Amino acid sequence: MIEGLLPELEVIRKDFPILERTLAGGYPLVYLDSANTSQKPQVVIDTMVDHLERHNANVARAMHQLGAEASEAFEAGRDKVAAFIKAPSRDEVIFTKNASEALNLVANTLAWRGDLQVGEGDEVVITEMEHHSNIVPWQLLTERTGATLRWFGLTDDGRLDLSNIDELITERTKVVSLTWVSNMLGTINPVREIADRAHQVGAIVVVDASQAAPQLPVDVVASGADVLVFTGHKVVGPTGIGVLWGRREVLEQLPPFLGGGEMIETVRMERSTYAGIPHKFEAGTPPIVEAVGLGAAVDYLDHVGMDAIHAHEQAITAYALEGLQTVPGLTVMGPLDAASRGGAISFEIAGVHPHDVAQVLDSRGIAVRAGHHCAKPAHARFGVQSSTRMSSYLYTTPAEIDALVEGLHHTRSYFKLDA
Amino acid sequence: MIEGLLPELEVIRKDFPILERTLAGGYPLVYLDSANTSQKPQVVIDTMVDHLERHNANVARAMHQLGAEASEAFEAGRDKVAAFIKAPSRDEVIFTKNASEALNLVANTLAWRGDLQVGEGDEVVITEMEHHSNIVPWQLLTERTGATLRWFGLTDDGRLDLSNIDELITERTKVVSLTWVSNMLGTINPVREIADRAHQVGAIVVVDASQAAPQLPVDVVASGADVLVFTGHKVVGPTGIGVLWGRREVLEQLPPFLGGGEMIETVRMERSTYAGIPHKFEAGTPPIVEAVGLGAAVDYLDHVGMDAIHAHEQAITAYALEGLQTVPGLTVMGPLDAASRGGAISFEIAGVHPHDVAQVLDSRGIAVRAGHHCAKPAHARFGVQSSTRMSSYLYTTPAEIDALVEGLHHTRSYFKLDA
Amino acid sequence: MDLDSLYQEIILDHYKHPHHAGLRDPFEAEVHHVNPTCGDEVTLRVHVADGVVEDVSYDALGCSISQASTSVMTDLLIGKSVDEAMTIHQTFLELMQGKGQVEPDEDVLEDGIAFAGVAKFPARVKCALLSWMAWKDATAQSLDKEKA
Amino acid sequence: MDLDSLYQEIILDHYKHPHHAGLRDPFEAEVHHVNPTCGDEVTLRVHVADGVVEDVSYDALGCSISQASTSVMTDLLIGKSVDEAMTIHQTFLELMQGKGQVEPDEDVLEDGIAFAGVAKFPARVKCALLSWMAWKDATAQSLDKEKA
Ligand SMILES: Cc1ncc(COP(=O)(O)O)c(C=O)c1O
Ligand SMILES: Cc1ncc(COP(=O)(O)O)c(C=O)c1O
Repeated sequence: MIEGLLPELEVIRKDFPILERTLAGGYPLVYLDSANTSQKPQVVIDTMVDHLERHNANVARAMHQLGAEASEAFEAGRDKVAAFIKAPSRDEVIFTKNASEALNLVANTLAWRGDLQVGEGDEVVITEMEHHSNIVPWQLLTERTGATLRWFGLTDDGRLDLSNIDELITERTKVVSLTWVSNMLGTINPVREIADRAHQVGAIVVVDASQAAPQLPVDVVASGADVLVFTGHKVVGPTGIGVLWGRREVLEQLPPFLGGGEMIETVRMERSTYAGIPHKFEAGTPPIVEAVGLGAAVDYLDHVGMDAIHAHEQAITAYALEGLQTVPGLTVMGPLDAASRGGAISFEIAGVHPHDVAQVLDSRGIAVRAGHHCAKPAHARFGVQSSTRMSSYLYTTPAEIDALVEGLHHTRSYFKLDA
Repeated sequence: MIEGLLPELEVIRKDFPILERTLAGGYPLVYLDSANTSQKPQVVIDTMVDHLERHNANVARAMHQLGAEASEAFEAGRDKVAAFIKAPSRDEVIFTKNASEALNLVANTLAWRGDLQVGEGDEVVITEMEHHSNIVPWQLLTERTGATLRWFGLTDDGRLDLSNIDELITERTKVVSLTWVSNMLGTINPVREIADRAHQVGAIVVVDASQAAPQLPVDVVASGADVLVFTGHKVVGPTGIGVLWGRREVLEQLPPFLGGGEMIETVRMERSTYAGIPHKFEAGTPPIVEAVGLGAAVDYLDHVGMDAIHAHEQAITAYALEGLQTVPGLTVMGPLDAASRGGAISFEIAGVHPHDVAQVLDSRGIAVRAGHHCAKPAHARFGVQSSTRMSSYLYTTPAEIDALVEGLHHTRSYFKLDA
Repeated sequence: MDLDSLYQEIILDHYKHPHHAGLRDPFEAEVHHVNPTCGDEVTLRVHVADGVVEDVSYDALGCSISQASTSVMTDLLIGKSVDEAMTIHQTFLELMQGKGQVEPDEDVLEDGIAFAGVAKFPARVKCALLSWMAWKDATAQSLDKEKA
Repeated sequence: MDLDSLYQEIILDHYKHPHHAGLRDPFEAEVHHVNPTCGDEVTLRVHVADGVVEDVSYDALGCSISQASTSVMTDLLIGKSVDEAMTIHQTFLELMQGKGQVEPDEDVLEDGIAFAGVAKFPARVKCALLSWMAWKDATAQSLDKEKA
């Protein structure tokens, strides 16, 4: 018996209808692609269905009974998310369409007139292990404003290289944006330590918690972030919704992003004034049924317990790291001790391209991801163009890891690597 | 028997589970707020559930069987939408989070370096009957770039005042953006005529089809638009998804909007290059289950037939305009002949505030909207601050209109207007 | 939906015949508040002297609930000390946010108790609070000014 | 999932021992294509003279399917007239986009018929087409240059 596993794993698996699927050749689904998107428990699906079948209406603006029910359900989603990340105020929780929009919201609005405007001579600091969604928005911002983009490099074992932090984070730094947990290397970064350093120079700190929120208990204040984002579909919620949490002060200093709908206070043809947060950043009809589903999702995770989920992920990750070591020619990228990493493990197998690895695994019902995982620079750093990634979640069993490892041995023999 | 009604209206109503709802006091739901958001047929809900329970995975990037199924279902949504609006190419169909984001995408990117960049001395022309979502983005663009915002006024009967078109649309005009059907006045605008004029001066034409797409057969090319947007939740689809169609040439000229995820061709820390359309404008995980639901929604509408739906709307609207005239002190805003308008009817009742009208109607299960309907300038034009709006759709029956009219008579007596 | 619990006679009376309507001099602060959802607006002035609410004058556009609430508020606050007025404000706020579970105190709220029913209609609570929020804002501004 | 229909021996042979690999002079056009989804890349040069594909040279990074496809392509195209090569290109494209329903023509495609199975794996079609698309692009550029 592996320590740390969720005690009622079989009960939890029953909550996820897709895990009953069988695939081509009669293989049961072994879903090891949760860092890409998570599966959805029945309660999330049912809550969304009930909303659509019984309570559907537009929110905020509708004064009728359905409108009141829909608004209440939607805003309850906000309350649940606020509780999930321990936000000091529910108004600091803004719904976007995904994590990428949330990051772009910040980067895009920093280009415009306002207290936090970024311009020539200013610097933005990111890291070499970011997801493209935390690189490209800052490239666009710095290219468009004449500011400079800088970044932390990586050590050989896949951690942030903080040795030159004092050269990187200086009086010129206006923003430091980094991922909490890497979606490729699995590395858990010392977010608080970096945030403290950034605050000393007056920079704002943006934390990409897309991979952290599914796996770790999140406390936005304790994290040191000024802005923290994550995405609904990776926390057993639906697509079409992301979360941007920001300190009130910072959100109030940012100019509006998208204009229209309910983000206004008053509109005249000549000029408009804007609503307070969160509405200021929620132009147009929000993701209503998605917020309802996301509320059910974080409730579900809270019910299982984020500490327990974290322990489960670590136990599975440790078990997987062990199993992967039995495969000849396999190299894991990123830290090798499970305690300092999240549940995504990217690896290479000498002599087989990642696509071919994924293809052979898929023929046995095992779903992993192959490619650059939207982290090309991190791959380039390790001199590879792509990798195979397995990623677990609260429904992952040791038996599934066994199937993966066996599948990898089979892959090697399929491609006659020992011949 | 009223001519033009959908022949199988009772069958259609059975497709919408929420129409079985009873509300406080045992009243059956009379949903006359479809211009705000439409109700969802069972087939849309079931298609989404099936996707979540059996085919959920991330798209594009996933090479496993679930990933292939999810990608196919998602891209089939794009094909269906392309067919629904007769887009010359599926690649010209971009999924956004709602119509508001689609409008902002265009307005926001026009601020940046590119062939279509808007700057000082340039003019953007809108109209006084726009939804806030087609006003505020252009205010932000013109304020931020030093360009000038101009607009068409309205005639007393709620149509565009085209008398000064030659003064408004000039060589300085870079963009003309207007609604096809007004969400407040119901007016159907001569989009093609205005587009032709705009094209003579080399301006691009943006058409807000948020109220048109649910009600009229849309042919993007015939409309004269360079860009046309609408929103999923008003065409019996889910929230969390909107559509931006653009002519390939125009879309290729616009710089990227949101950066990250799959919108890239290649990413290096120093610089990135971008994917072609549609992906260039779809940063991050797209609204997957929403696209699947939207595909089912437009299929449903196509199956009923947009011509038939349009005829139904016109029949119901004519019937409603007639009924409303029996209410003393009631004034309809906008055109009075059903043939030249959509299915949203805003009105005032002398002596009762719109909120109070809506409240009394709600106590009888009748859901209408009261307020400015995100069209403050149009209200200001008619010297009112708010109005009551009824809006019908393919499931609306003449009996529901009767209930509304009776409810309005009751409202007047409740507030003792004849005393 | 008990409509009559929302539209009490007192509310309809104040709506038809609002008290203290119009904008008057002197005043130390003027604010303009809107309910972004529905567009209801109020322009409101306060005249505070020696810690007493000497006058509250207004120009308001809105529904019966928001109009009546403004009228009742002026009845309640004019002539009171700022401290007393703030207490009344707080009591009214609690009534409105009580989801219909709070028993209104007639000694403090007088005609304001008629709004107890409004608290059961979440969409209308904003209407009832519009001018109260404006008054608080204006009063805070006038006190700031005094200090400066 | 019939893996063997995807990974034909011919494909694995070309993967392990690619033909015509490396970048060579002379060339009229060089292009760089990537598959944004997975990051597979190819840099490809064409040398066209008197309407004949004299050389196709390349530097490619990618999976077995994309590597083998590049190798097979060079075998098929080098030495053909540009017109013939375009016809072969079109035939291969139709095979790949045929969802496994198209019967491959061995006379035209030679080793390329081994890719018939790839057409049944939608996610891999892009891999097989990467260098073919690059070749078409490069050839179009070289012809444009010639005209200019
Ligand atoms: C004419 C018009 N334009 C734009 C919109 C905005 O749509 P959404 O709120 O879905 O962004 C609406 C609906 O609210 C509308 O009626
Ligand atoms: C670390 C990280 N950041 C950002 C994202 C982007 O999330 P989304 O695609 O939902 O916008 C992802 C997931 O794809 C991620 O893993």
